[in-house]
Amino acid sequence: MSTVLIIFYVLSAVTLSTAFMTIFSRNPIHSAIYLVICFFSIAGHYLLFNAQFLALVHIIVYSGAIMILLLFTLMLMNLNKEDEVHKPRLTRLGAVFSVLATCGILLSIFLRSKPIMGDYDTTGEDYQSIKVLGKVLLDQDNGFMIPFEFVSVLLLVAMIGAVLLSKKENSAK
Amino acid sequence: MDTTLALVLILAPLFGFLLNIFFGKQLGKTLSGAIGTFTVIVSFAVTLYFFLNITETNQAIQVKLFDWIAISDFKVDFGFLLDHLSLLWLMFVTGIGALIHLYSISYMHDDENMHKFFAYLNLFVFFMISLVIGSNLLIMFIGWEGVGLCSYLLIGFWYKNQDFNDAAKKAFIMNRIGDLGLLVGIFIVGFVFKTIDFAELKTIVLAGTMNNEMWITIAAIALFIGAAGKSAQIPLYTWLPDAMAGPTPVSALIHAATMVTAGIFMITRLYFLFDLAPLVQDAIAIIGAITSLVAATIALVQTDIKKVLAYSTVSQLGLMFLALGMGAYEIAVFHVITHAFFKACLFLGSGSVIHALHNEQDMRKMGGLRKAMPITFITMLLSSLAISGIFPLAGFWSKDEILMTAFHGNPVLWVIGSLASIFTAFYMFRLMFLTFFNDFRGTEEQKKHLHESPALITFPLIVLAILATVGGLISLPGNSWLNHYLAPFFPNKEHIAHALGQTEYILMAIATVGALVGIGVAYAKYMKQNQVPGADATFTGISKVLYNKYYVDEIYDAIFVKPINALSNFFRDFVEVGLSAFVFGFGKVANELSFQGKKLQTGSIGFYLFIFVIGFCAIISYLFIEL
Amino acid sequence: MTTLIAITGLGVLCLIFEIFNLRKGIIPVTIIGLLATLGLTMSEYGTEASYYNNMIVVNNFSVTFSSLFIILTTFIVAMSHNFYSNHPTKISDFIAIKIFILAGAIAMVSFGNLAMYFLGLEILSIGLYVLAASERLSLRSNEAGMKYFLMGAFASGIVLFGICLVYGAMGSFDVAEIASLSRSAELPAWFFIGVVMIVIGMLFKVAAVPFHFWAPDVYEGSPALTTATMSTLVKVVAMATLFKLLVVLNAEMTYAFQMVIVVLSIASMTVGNIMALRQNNVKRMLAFSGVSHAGFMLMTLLSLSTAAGTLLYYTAAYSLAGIAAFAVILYVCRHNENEDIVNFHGLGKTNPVLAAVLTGALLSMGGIPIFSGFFAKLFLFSNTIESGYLFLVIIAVINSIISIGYYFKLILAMYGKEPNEERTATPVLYYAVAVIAILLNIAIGFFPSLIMDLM
Amino acid sequence: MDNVLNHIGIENYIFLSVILFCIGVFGVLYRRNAIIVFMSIEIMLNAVNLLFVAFSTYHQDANGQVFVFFSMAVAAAEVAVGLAILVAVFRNIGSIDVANLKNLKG
Amino acid sequence: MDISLLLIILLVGAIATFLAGDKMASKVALFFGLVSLGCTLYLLSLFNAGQNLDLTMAWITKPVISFSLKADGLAFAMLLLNGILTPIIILSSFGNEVKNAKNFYALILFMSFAMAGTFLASDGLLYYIFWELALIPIYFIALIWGNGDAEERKKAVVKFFIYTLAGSLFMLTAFIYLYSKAGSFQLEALYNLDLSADEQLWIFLAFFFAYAVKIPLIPFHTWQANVYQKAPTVGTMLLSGIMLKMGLYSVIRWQLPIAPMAAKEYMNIFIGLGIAGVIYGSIVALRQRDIKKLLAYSSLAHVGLIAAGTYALNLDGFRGAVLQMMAHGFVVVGLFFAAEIIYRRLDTRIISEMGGIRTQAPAFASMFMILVFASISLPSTFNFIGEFTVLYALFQVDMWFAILGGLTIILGAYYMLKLYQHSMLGETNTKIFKDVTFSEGLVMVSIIGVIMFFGFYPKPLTDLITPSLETILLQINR
Repeated sequence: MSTVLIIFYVLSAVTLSTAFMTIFSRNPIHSAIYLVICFFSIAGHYLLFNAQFLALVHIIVYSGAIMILLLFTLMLMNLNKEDEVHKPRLTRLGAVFSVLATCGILLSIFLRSKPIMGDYDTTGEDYQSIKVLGKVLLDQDNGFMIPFEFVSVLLLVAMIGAVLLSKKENSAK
Repeated sequence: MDTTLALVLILAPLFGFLLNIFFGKQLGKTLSGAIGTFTVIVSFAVTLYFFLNITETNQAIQVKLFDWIAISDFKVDFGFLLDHLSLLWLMFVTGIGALIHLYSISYMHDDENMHKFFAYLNLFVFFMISLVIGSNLLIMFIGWEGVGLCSYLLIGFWYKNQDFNDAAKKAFIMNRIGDLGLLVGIFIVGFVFKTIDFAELKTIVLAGTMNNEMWITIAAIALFIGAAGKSAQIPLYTWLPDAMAGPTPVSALIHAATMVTAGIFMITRLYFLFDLAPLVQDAIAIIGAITSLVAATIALVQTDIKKVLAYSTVSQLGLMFLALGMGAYEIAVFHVITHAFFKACLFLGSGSVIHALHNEQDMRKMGGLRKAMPITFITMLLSSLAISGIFPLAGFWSKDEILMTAFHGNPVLWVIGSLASIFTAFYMFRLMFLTFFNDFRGTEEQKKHLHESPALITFPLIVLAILATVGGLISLPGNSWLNHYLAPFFPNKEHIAHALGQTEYILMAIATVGALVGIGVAYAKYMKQNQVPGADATFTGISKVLYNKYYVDEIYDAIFVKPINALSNFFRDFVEVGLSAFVFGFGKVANELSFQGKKLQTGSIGFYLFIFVIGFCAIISYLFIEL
Repeated sequence: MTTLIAITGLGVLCLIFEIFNLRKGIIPVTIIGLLATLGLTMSEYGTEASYYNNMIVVNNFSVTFSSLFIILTTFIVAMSHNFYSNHPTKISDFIAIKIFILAGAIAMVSFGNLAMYFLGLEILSIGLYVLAASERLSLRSNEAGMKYFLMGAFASGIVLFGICLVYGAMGSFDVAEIASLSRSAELPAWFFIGVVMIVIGMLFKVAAVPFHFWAPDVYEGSPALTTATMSTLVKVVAMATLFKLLVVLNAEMTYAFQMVIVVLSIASMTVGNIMALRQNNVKRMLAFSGVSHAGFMLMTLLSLSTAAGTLLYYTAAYSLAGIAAFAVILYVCRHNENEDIVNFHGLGKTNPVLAAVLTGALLSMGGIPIFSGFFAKLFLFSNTIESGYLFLVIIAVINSIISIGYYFKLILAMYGKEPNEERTATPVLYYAVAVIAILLNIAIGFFPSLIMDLM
Repeated sequence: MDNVLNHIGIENYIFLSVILFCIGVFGVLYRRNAIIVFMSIEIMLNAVNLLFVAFSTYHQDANGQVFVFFSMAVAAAEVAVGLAILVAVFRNIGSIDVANLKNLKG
Repeated sequence: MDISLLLIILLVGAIATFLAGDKMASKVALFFGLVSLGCTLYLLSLFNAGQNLDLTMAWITKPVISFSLKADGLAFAMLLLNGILTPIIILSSFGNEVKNAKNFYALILFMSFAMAGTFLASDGLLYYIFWELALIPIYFIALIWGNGDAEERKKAVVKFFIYTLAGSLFMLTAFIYLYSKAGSFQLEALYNLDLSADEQLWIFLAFFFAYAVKIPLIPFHTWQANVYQKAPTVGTMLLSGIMLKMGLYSVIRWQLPIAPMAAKEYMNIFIGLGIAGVIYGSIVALRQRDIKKLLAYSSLAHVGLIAAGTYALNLDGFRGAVLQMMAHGFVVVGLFFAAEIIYRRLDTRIISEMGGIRTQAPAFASMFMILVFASISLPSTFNFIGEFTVLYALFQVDMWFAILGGLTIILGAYYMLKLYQHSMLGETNTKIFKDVTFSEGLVMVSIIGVIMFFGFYPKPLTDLITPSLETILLQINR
């Protein structure tokens, strides 16, 4: 039981429990906080993989941007606990069973597809430091330059959309 | 030369028909009547020419115009065959036809569409001629159905009265049933012998190479059904009495002299087929005998003058079929000719009586016309004597020949035939006494107008009466001109001359005595005791059954007409509705499914995602879980 | 490659026009730009090239489908002039989003790398979430937007999971490498699960049966022009991408997988047709008709090697008919809120030309001859029979009979009923788009080899 | 330095991410509050990102991680647009309960 | 110079009438009808002179579909029927005013174009396209210009359309299946394609379902009575006069030669079905109250007999069927036109409300009588030739078929005379019934003329169709 394995188990336990608590907590604020903890645990996993840059970006983007946005919207609509009403019992049961079924099926498939044991080849030189990532991300003829540019289009569309949906109909022609 | 003449022969009446139909109104009554009669006289003249020609040359003339229908097995061409039989038939068809045309000029004078009447009469003569001189079975079939059409038009001539129309429709449909039989007969003949041309057919059958026993019998049965339909024999005779709804000249021409003889003409024309089917011949004989007896019994109690004559025609036709059944074709033809003479005369006579009494047909309202209408009385008396078979007159010779052959063939039939003849004598003289003797039972107003019919009516009566008396000479038992004339037509039959042996004389005596007995009883009943049949309701027992024609019409109605109508109603209301509902059913099922389906689309996002996940599970598990 | 750049540039240009307050010129410039790009794409026909580390692969498949998408977008942009006439300030945003959706679509059709595919898919989806919810004040549009967003996000999650598994099994996103490795013996099971997950994500986008529940509600809720985009452009893009994925990833079509496709196709056809029978909202009816056409198009997946041309023809016929139909629907329902069949009563008398166009479009969708719909179904059926699925064709035939039922319900309403209100003058653009679209449809009908020989 | 997976093994990561993914799916189905549903979608996407990184180290190359960047960008864009729609819905209906978005049906 | 000239004329005619505006539409339509008739006769003369008028043009390459037309004797007979009837039908509609006439007449010409195309097409798929095209105009004619209450009419017309289309779609599947076997839709290719017995059976049944709905044969006829009653008279004439013959023509041209073994094996069943149709149609026609429904069921009976003739698979059967098709086409158009004349004057279609027309309009009554007697195939009318040949063909198969088939002349006489009696004879009707106008008379006289002429001299027709029927028969017995 190497120390790495122990860290893995601790981190995954934290992740799973916080994820579960986000769903089950009554108060949306509590679930938001649980979610933040979950994100941190996932960042921990990245660190375990020695992907430092990725972990940091993950924390900035998710806990920094997305959670703030969610919390902001929560505050905007000042939701609180008591108006939280549950779905009728039947659908909740249905949801539980269906999800358990999917999870069971996927796990059994992966269990049965005996993965290649044996040791994992190590390339030696680091492949995930910022320098290498930068090169892979932005290299024109053997990297992901075009998707990178394309993401800009995606974000542009998201911005226009968000503005379009929330801008008041001003009378100025 | 012969083709043009033959064309003139057949097209003259057609030309008369077209002229009358299109320009009848402008031509005026007498002129259209004259044209009508003239065209028939032209045909008669041409027939006479051909008749005289054939008596010398003994050479049948075959004319081919063009080929008509293309059938794989046999060739059907449009042509005419003028041989002994057809010319003989033409003689009395056009002859009596001309007389009746003459008669109807004055008879129909006060009818406003008289031109139409003559048009249809001419059309009838045209189709009758084509029936008689057709060179193959199909041309005969044209004539066959054509005369059926004309009888429909003429029976329903006064079309305002619906039951006349019903009678016409009934006649046409009954004929059509017969025509189906004839059609099937034609198919069999064409199929077996690969030709339907009479001349070729005769040579092939007599050569006996292609004869197939079973098929010939079925053909004979089918052809007989056709003949029975047209000549009103037992199963299909009820239309003839109803056909009296038409004007009297129509009844005289069509339902006494010409059309009803078509059946006998056809059987005689195809005698070689029937000779090969002895079973069918016996059946014909039996049916003929029964028909004559049944019709005679019904005629005993009828009160309508034309109905009596109609049933007498059916009875006489029965006798002719009896003769055909016995294989004595010449005798049947002889009786056809004599019957044509005296029956036409009787019908025309009754017509002139009806004309005089302003369309009164019920004998109970007549009587004592002897003095008022002497010529009609004498001519009808002569014809009645002829039909009863009294010695010098035509009826005696032809009927006795039939009874003689019946006696030699099958004595039972002879008994039935004689009985029918006795009844004939009785009802004919019952008719005579009721109409012409004792005192007048009509209304005063009719009494005042009682007068003898004009010359145009009496002249044909006189001619026919003379023919009825003299007619018997053409085939005396000893030397029969008729048999001699027809001999070339029956090549394979040796010419049997009736030996006037001892039995023949006895038979003649018995027949004459029977006739006298019939007349005597009638004399006693209607002359001496001056009995008059009561109103319809007063009939009881057997006479009620007879008066209602053994309820045959009602039986037919119950067996055929009612079930078909019921079936039609059933089809229309249930099967049609059911079938379309079934087809619509598919549409409804789809609609219903769609209606239920709409409930599935609940609109809640949770449900959609739930189905999404279920679908996802199903696909993944199907693909990757090997149980 | 140039088309993608040109389209993105055009989108940005659109926004710039907004800045300089030249709103009048936006639509004409965009249409000209699109037509120019169309010319550009057509010129690339016949060449086989891959750009930028195999990110964009240009071949006949991508060129023909891209040009089809450009044509469809030009029609949609042309129609948006009248549609958005009542809120002019936002015209540039709408046009820009539509252009970027087109860019996403082109990326999805000509991807060489799964990254490009995923990004294209996301741009398309997010653009549509926005368009679906674009009428802020109408409750129906909000609901439609929300539903589409939730289902869409969920489906993107599954697609992402699929791509991750494919990457896990293959070690690279490049499609060429995946194709070469995919048939090797010892490949982990994840690859095929990944492919199936991607296919399921795309089935959602195409609205095949188990995943079609969103389509009717979103089609009915969102504004008519967005429904037009969704039912013509997006469905066609999704189908083309699904086809390309299965071809490119070279996944081995096991018997079980073909059975799944057959079952899904039958289910989609039948449910789509049956449900459409009783709809009286025209958009909802067309949604279900779209579901049934998705069922038909799934049949092309059974003969991947030969059915590319048939798919192109079918998608062209279906989308052009859809555009023509929506042009008329936009015109008829521009004032009143709901798009019930009642509004179409007596259109045959009040506006015979548009009525004829809509009849033509419906007949084409129904598969009646001289309209290209008939040939589309014909080629589809002959392909399917050649690949041995005769019973599937018989079921498809029964379904096209049912489909006639509801297409004719609308035609009956137009010609059979009396008009309930007189019609004002028809805006020229709707008129032009409808007529051009139906003429194109009939032209393809008369000369099918124009399209069929392209592939 | 050796590959960290030698100790942990790729299957564990697969199981972890599958379970996390299923929790996300469960969240989407189970809760009616739109915000919570958004959060569960985020969980699903994170599960996939985790697996990406795991596979990236498994294959010892950076492609996986680059893809995670794109995935994060997509998630951000999605949340932005999602919340914009949510705000619009909230303004109209006054509640963000997913269940009462029900009047488009039939 | 090839057969497509006729199609072009009809299409140009349809477009010209559409553009000619409401007033002139009927005259332009009549003009083009007559031109197309002239062109048919001219092409016929060329054909008789031995010139080959076939046309083959490549159209679609991917599945090999070629625009190929073949004109042989059989096709020319049908073109003659189409050519003569179209102007007659157009002329017959001059009496009643038609709203937006240009569409109406354009649709008529377009339908005539599509039907001519069906008769000529020798490429399976082109044939199928023309087959469907002919369906659309009649749908609109019946829908927009029909009579009776709109809801009822709509239901009947939609049912007719979907029913016919359902049948023809199965035919399409059969064609595609054949294509996958033969590699082309060409008639010759499909002819000499040797299929296994049960393959032939399936194809035969697929074709049968399409043609049984179109002809119509017994269980598939429910659409006929309603559509005939609801459609305008012109529509009914087009439907009964020419469209039924598309089904029958296709049985001879397509169904039998492609699947001869199945045809031979189940011959008795199909002949039985045809004859059942004859008897069923006649009996139902007996108690019909509406004159157009009565005529619909009577044409169901006649057509049943024709179908029995075709399925008898011998030369007489084919020849009789084709002759009877033409004869029935003329007679039924005449009878429906007579019903229209009565409707124009007495404004009713219920037979019991008519009566006594003969006294007021003797000319019309006699013309109607000739048509009535022609429809029950009185000898020396065109129908008799056809019926005699068909019954003889049935006789060659089995005597009882001929006898049962023969029942039609009895039952036919019964209901037709019943119709004639209740509508024409009896007491005069209260309403005035003025006699036939010139254009109406012209139509009736021309129909009667054709019936009488071919009744006496059918030789030119039989010579025209016999060679092509023999080749088809050779094909069947290969």
